[in-house]
Amino acid sequence: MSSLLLILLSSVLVSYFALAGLRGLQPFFSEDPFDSALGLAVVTALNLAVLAPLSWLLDRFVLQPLHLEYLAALLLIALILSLALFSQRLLRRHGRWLPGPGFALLMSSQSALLGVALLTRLRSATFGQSCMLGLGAGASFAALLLAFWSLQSRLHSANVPAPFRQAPISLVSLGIMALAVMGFSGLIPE
Amino acid sequence: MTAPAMHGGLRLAGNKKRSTQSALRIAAAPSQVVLPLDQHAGTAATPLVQVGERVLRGQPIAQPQGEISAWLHASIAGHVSAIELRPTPHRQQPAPCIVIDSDGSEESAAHEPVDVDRLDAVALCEHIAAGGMVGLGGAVFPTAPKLLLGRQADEVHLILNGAECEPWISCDDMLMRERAADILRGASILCRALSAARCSLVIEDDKPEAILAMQAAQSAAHPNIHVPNIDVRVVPTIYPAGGENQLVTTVTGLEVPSGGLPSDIGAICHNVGTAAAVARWIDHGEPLIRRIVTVTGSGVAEASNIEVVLGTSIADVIAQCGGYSGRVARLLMGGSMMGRALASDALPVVKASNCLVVALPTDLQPRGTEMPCIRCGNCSEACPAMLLPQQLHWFARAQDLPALDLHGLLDCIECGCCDHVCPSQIPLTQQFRDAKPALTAHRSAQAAATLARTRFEARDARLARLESERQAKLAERRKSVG
Amino acid sequence: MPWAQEALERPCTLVALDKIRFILWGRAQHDGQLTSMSPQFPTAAAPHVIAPNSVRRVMGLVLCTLVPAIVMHVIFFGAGILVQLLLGIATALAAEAFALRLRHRPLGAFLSDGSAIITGVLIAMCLPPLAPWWLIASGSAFAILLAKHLYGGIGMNPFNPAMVGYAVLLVSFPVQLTQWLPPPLADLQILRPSFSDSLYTIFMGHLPAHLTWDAITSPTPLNSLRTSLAMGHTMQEAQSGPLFGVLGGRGWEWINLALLIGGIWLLALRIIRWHIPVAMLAAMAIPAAILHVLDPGSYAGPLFHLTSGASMLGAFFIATDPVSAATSNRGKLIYGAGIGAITFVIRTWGGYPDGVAFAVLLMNAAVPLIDRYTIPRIYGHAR
Amino acid sequence: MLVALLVMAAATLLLATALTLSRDRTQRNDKHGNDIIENRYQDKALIEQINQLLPQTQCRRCTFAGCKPYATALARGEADINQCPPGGDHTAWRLAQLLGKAPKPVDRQFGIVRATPLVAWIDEPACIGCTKCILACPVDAIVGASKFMHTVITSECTGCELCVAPCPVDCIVMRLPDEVHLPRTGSTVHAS
Repeated sequence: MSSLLLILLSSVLVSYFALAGLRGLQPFFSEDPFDSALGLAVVTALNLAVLAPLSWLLDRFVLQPLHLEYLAALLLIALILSLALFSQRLLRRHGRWLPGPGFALLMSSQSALLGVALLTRLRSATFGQSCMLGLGAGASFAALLLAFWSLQSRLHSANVPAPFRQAPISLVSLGIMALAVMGFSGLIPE
Repeated sequence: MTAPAMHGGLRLAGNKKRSTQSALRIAAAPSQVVLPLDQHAGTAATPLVQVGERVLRGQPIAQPQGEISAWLHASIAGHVSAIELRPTPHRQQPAPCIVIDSDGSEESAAHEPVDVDRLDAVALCEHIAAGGMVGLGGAVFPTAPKLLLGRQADEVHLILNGAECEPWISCDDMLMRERAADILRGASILCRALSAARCSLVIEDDKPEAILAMQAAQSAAHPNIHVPNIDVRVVPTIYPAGGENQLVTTVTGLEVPSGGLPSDIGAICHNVGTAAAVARWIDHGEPLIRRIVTVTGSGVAEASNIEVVLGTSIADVIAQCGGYSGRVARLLMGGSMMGRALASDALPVVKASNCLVVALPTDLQPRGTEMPCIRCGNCSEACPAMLLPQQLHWFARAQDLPALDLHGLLDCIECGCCDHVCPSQIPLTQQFRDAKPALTAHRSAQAAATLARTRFEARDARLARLESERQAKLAERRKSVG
Repeated sequence: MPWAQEALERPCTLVALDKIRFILWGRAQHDGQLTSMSPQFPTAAAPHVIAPNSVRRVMGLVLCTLVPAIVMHVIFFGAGILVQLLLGIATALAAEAFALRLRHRPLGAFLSDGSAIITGVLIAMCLPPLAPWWLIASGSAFAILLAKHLYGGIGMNPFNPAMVGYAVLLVSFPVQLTQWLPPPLADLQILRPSFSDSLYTIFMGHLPAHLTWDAITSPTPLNSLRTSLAMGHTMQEAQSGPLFGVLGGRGWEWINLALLIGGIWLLALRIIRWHIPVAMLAAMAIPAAILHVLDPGSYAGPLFHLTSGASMLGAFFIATDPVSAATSNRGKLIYGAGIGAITFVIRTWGGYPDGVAFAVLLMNAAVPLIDRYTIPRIYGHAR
Repeated sequence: MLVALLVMAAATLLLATALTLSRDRTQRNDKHGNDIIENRYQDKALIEQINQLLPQTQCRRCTFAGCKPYATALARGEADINQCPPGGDHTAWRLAQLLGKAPKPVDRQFGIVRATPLVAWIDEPACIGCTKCILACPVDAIVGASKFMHTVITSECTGCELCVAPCPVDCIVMRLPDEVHLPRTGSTVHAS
């Protein structure tokens, strides 16, 4: 449980730096940075919720009958990429958030990281469990990302000593969050 | 008689005993008065007199300019010796003032008493305006525009404010004790001007004498004064129960909408002092040229309430109350929560001067060193506007205007409760006062941009339509020719 | 002249330079004497009277309300806690002074505000009384330097410093943190180290020669419960041991009751509000009660949860730390309930015997988000 | 082996479809025959978002025909974020946030604007009623008719100054909004 959460936290860190730091590669066009973070959280959570049952179905009904389990990671990545691109198209047409130049890149790397982390757990799960796993991972990611984002924006007006502003203090905060997440170790046998 | 509880607020030491021990005094007429042209809320009045001109007591010397403004009258008879910028107690910057030197005569301008029953309500409002009436509770909003605004509501509830919640101030208490009949008469006139359906008088429960006096006056009222059925409400002594919005909520149970006025929900608040002044103007033809001022604080020899001619210098008023006794730590106009610290006593008494506190160091609790906010939440518990001052403080530090707007900075009534309870001794009220103009400017810039945008787009559409119509006409002609 | 400057700076415009405000009546009055009047009385912004309250007073009262619990601690677990308290306070103050020096802040005002002392005290109260000196020293130094001063000192830290310090110790030195003494009861045949033995142990880092850890320590009730449940015992069997009292663990139940009294005292002093403790304790007790009713054999009852471990310390003294807690009343309820629920989950199914520290840190991280979504209705705004 | 290849081919096909669909661009020719690529959906919403940030002065200092045209140019990458003097550095910063560009201050080449905005004011006795300013005003804030005196609706004037230059008798000046009701004074200066 805590190792999964730690992986989620690491991808929160990646998202945070993509949202806050990378010029020209931002995932959304939005003037309110919290709105971008919200968009990323919601879209990633939805993607994961779709991805987990889809890859379970793929695994159970295509790969296992054909004894092609070794292709699982590769197919997962193809699936993730196409999901990311589909969601980009959907958002462009109807979305509340406008995907920016970095959207597809971030979304696919994000989902790949999380999807591979889920993959081993999906093998031993039932279909219902795989849905729950996807939903749970997505929701935890969204909650962690939004919490981390709000935490960081609250620090804008804190008297953080100059050498620790921006990235260093983000890493410290993330470290403390990781410490807190350690409390969940042993909750679900790994 | 039970009132719905106000959110937050503080139980403060009233410090009102000392000034209410002696009867109301009348100050001697001064030899010179300084009358600021902008001593009411809204636009400053325009002078009607020239330097050197002789004016009579009660003669109008400046007329209102714009919608929200008020008349100004000479408070003594004499010669206009100057019209110039002078320091005033109610503004940071020097304000234009008319200075009148007394010639010793008691000559008054003739203002005929008016028969209220023969005037219709709007004419009555206009007549009240001509008396230079403004709210005497301290906010000095011109009375007549407020009455006209109130008339737009369907059913008007007149609320007379005798709560006087701020520490030290006791001028309304004294007025209710000594001139209850005037207040009732004024209330009946205001009710008529407003066509009010109901009238309530709110008094805090730390003024039992005033409550008794008002109730006695009501039962002993002269039959030919149409005293409306005033419902006297006794409310617990919690600062700021006398704030306009808090008062309306206490009486009606409704909240004044954000950015709106009490008249939006059919309530009109007037101070008891205003009611008494209106009665004197209507029945005796005396415009607003004097007011009761509470002179108190440990630094004055004889604390008392004293009726002062407007424009008298504060030094003169304090001298008539026995002068200073001790080293003055602060001279306040108003109470200790919202009052203004004056740098000098060479300033005139204005319509807003309800109280002068001559504070010795023992009267003040000095602010300690400011510590960072620990978000203890005392402030949000005390805030009568239900704000989160700790969050506002954080966003004001970060100069985050959208967040300040979201957290309701403009709903802050600057009552000072958050400052009072803050363990970190942060000057929150001052910080909010400083941040408000930036937010207002931000808001109005946004409104202006929206307006300009719609007009630009309308114009663009119109030009495009004209162009296409022109093209269509040309094409038609081409067709008919060819 | 500033306005002439403006005219020059605007290449494409015509500027009206009306200085008309001052010449309305034909006479410009720019009397310098009037504007720059030397003040006769000192002035200040309203309000002029503020309540005699200070951060120091608040922190001092919190320390006072901890005294009953410390007394109980001494009664049941010996005087080791006093040494730990002194060590905790000393290192916290030293770390605070060091950080303030580095950041060029005034030492006096910030050292005497009492917040560093509270951090040291809270960590000391979480540690076993015989824990070696470097444990508490590193814990409180870590708390002050990393969790407090990296974020800008008092008032700025999003995480509760004491819990950061404690969680670091818990993750890094799990063994040392389980070496608790048993309560001094006649039916427990366990040696009690004397005060000098305690001092020796704390400062040397190991026991004096005549004592062994096995002879003097016993697991905490929460710990013993989880081990015996893991061994397949039922709740009744697990709780029949000598460690367990009427409500929770012997000794522990008294400390928790003393903390409850301290907490009610804090409530009466209006230093904390009821929302966080009530929400936290309810979120812990309600699921415990439901599961206990459904399956009394494998789940401990709500009273056991409330009187064990750091429940009361967490509810009244740690979660209520205003700097790192949620702001609005609704937010406080959510925040408290989150801590209670996570603590319950970790205690019941997780790998650590107690989860208050982790729960507090997780909810600390969520506070800005909670605050964002729980802004209370403002006067005059639609419901 | 063959099956594995087939599965991978299917995956590739899926990916290719997604890529094609996600391009969402239409290619067509403009009236001069040049290729223009426009990204319809993205453009419309992005232009709207950019336009929200602009001060709507419509002053053309940015060298475009108004705020919306500037927003369009920004969305297509044909203009830089530092061309709006009335919006100032703050607007430039917000545009940088929105578009993911490095923030920079407004370029002084595009003009300098004072912090307190001015409004146009017509010295009515001098006005000859030529309507040139009415045509120039981008927000229809000047009222009047041919041969009749014109006047500025102060509350709707954005201070764009576009009406100042066309006036043949130089009777329009820029003033502080709270001074427009005052008569013309001798201190009014015409800067070139």
